[in-house]
Amino acid sequence: MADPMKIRATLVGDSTEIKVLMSHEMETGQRKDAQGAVIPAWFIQNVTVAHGGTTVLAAQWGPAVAKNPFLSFKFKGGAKGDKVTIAWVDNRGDKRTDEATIA
Amino acid sequence: MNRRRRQVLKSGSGVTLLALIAAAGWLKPGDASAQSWNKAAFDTKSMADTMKALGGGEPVQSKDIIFFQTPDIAENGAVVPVGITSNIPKTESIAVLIEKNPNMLAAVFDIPPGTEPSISTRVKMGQSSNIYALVKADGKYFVAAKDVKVTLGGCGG
Amino acid sequence: MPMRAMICAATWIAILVGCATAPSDERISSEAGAMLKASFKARGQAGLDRLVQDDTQRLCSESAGRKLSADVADRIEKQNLATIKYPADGKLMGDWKNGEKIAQDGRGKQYSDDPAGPVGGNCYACHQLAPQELAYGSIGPSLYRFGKLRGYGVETQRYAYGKIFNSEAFAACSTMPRFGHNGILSEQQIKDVTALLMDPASPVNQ
Amino acid sequence: MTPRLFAGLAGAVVAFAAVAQNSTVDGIAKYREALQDGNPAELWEARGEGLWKEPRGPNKVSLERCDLGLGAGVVKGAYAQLPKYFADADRVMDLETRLVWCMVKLQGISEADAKKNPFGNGNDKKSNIEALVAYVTSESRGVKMNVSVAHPKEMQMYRVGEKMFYFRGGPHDFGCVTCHGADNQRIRLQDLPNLTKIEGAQKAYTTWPAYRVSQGELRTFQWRLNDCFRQQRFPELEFGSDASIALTMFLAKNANGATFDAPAIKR
Repeated sequence: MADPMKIRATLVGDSTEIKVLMSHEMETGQRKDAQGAVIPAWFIQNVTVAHGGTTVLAAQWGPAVAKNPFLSFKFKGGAKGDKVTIAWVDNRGDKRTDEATIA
Repeated sequence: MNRRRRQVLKSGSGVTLLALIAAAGWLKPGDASAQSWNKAAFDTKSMADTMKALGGGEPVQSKDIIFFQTPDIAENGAVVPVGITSNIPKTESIAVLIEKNPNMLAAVFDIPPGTEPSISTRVKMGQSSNIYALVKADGKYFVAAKDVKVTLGGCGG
Repeated sequence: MPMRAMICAATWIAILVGCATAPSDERISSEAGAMLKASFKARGQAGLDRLVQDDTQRLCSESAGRKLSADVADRIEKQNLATIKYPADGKLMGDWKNGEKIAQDGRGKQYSDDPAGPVGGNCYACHQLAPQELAYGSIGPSLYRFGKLRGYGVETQRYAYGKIFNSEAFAACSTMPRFGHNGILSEQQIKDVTALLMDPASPVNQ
Repeated sequence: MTPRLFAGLAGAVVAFAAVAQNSTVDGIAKYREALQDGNPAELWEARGEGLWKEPRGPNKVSLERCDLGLGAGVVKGAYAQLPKYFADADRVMDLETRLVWCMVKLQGISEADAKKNPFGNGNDKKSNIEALVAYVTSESRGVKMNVSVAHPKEMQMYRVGEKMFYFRGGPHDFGCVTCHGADNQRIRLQDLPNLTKIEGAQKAYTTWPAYRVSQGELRTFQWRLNDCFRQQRFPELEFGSDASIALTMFLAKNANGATFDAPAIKR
C-alpha cells in the first residue's frame, strides 16, 4: 500500500492553488539492477483532481515524470473549508486517493 | 522562422512532434475522469506509424506558451522542474515532451474550463534536450520549445 | 582560527573553576585513533589497513590545517621525492586522448567500485583542464594551457610526471593524491595524463 | 604575433571560459531554487510522524515516551541540541543512535533489527530510521542550534571529532579537510562548504537531512558521513558508531547559533 500524498490546497485570491507530492518510484523500465536484469517499469498513469464532484484536472503520465512526483496548478471556484480529492492509478493497478481541505 | 520551425518539428531522435499530436489528441473534453491511458502515445518512438494516424495539422509555434520555473541547466536529469503556462484562449490540454528521451511524451494535462492553463511538475531527462510544450486550444495545436542542459554532478562516484 | 580559540577559552574556564582538567592533545589523538579503528568495518576492496597512516599522512593530519614548520615540510618532501619512479623507457608522454578519459573518470578504489574495474584520475573534480569541459572543480589550480604557458621542454614533462606520481614531493600536505606512489594510476596512465598537460596537440594547450 | 599580444589573447580565452562557467553556476543556482517549491522530504516527515505515534515492537508501545534530551516525548526543538550526553545510556548520542536506543528500551525491538536498515533504497527497502529522522528534525525547523559541550564526555567527543576531521588516510590521502578545509571550493560544479569555519559549518549542518534528487531518497547526517568516507576511499563507517557521533558533535557544535532549516532538498 502506497504512502499517503502530501496535499496543500490554499485559497489565493479567487483561485485555489493545489500543490501535491506523491510517494511513487516512477520506475522507467530502462534501468538495470546489479545483476543486469531490467527493472520493470512502474509508474503512475492517471491523476485526477476533483472539487465538489467536478474534475478540475486530469493527467496522463508516462515514466518520464520524476520519482516522488510533484504537481502544482490553480483552479477557480474553491472556498475555504471545501474538500479537494486527488486520486492516482499506476500501471500495476495500485491506487491511492487522498483528500485535503482548502485553507 | 521557417528553418527554425523545421528544426522544432524534426527532432533528433527520429520522432517528430507530428507524431505527438496524435498522442495528445486523445483527451477529449468531458473525458477527464476516465481512467484511460493512451499507450500508443506514450510508446511513440518511430514517426512512420504515427504519421498515418495524424488527424490534425502541424502545430503552430506560439509565443503565448510560456515556460516558468524551468531551468536552463539542470544539475541532475533525474528531477527537472517544468512549468508551462498557455495564454492561448480555450486551452484544452498541455503536454510535456522531451525530445531526446527514449519515449518523447512525458505527461499530458487536461485543462477543464475554470482551471488555469498553467501547470508545474518535474520530469526526468536522459540528456540535454529540448523540452516541448504542446498545447491544444480550440481544436488546434500550438508548440513552444525550451533547451535544457543536463550537467554532470558530484565526483563521478 | 576562531573556533579553536573558543574551545580553548571554554577549557580555561573549566580549569579556573576547578571542575576538570582537560585531557592532553596527545591523549585525544590516541582516543581518536582507537575510536576510528572501532568504528569502521572492512567492505569490498577497502580494508581496515586503509586507516593505518604512513609518515606523511600522520604529519599532515597532525598539522590540522595549520602551516607546517619548514623542517617538517622539508622532511615530507624529501621522503616523497625519493619514491618517484620515472619510466624505464625514458618516455614521459603517452596519448593525451587517453589522458582526457582518465581525467574525466572518477571511478576506482571506493568500496563500492569493482576492484577489477577501471580506475581514473578524476582530475576535473579539482582542476580546470580542457576548456570544453565546464564542469571542473576548484580545489586545485587551473591547468588550462599548462604546457603552453610553461613551455614543452623535457624538464617540464618530468615535473608534470613527478607531480602526478607523488604530489607530496613538491608541496608537503598537498590535497592531491599520490597517484603513482599509492598505485592509483599505472605508469602508462600517468604518461597519458602527462601528455594531456604537455602535448602541444592536447585540447588543454589550445 | 608579439608575446604580449599573444598573452592578451590567451587571457581573453580564459576569461571566456570563466564567463561560460559562471553562467553554468548561475543556471544551477536557478535550478536549485526551482526545486525548493515542493520538497518530497515531506513524504518522509509524514511517514515518520506515523511511525513515531504508532504502537510498535514486542511491547506494542509508541515512541511518544522517548526522551530525545528535552524530556520524555518532547520532539519540538530536540534535534537542535543533539548530540548530547545521556545519563541512562552513559553515552553521547546523536539522533539516530538515540532513536535506536528508544526502539530497543521502549518498544522491545532488538538492537540488530532497529539498526538493520539505516539507509533506505526504493520502495522495497524503506528505512524507518530515515522517516523518523525526517519527522524529528522537521520539528526543529526554525530553532537555533544549541549543542552543549559542558559534560566532559561531550567535550571529549567534540575534540576527538575535530581530530578525525583532519585525519588523512587511504590510497588517496583524503580526509574531511581535503574538500572542506578552504573557502570557495568546488568538486566539479558542486560547492563545498568550508567546515573549518563557523559560517561554513552552520550552513552545512543546518541543511541536513535532505532529500537527494539524485537518489530520490531522504538522507540523514549519518548517511552524509557514511558516503563521504566512501568517497574518501575509507572502509565503511558503521551506523551509529562513536566516530560518526564524534564527527557529528564537532560539526553540530560548530553550527551553534544558526537556525536549523531542514529537511532540505539537494541535488
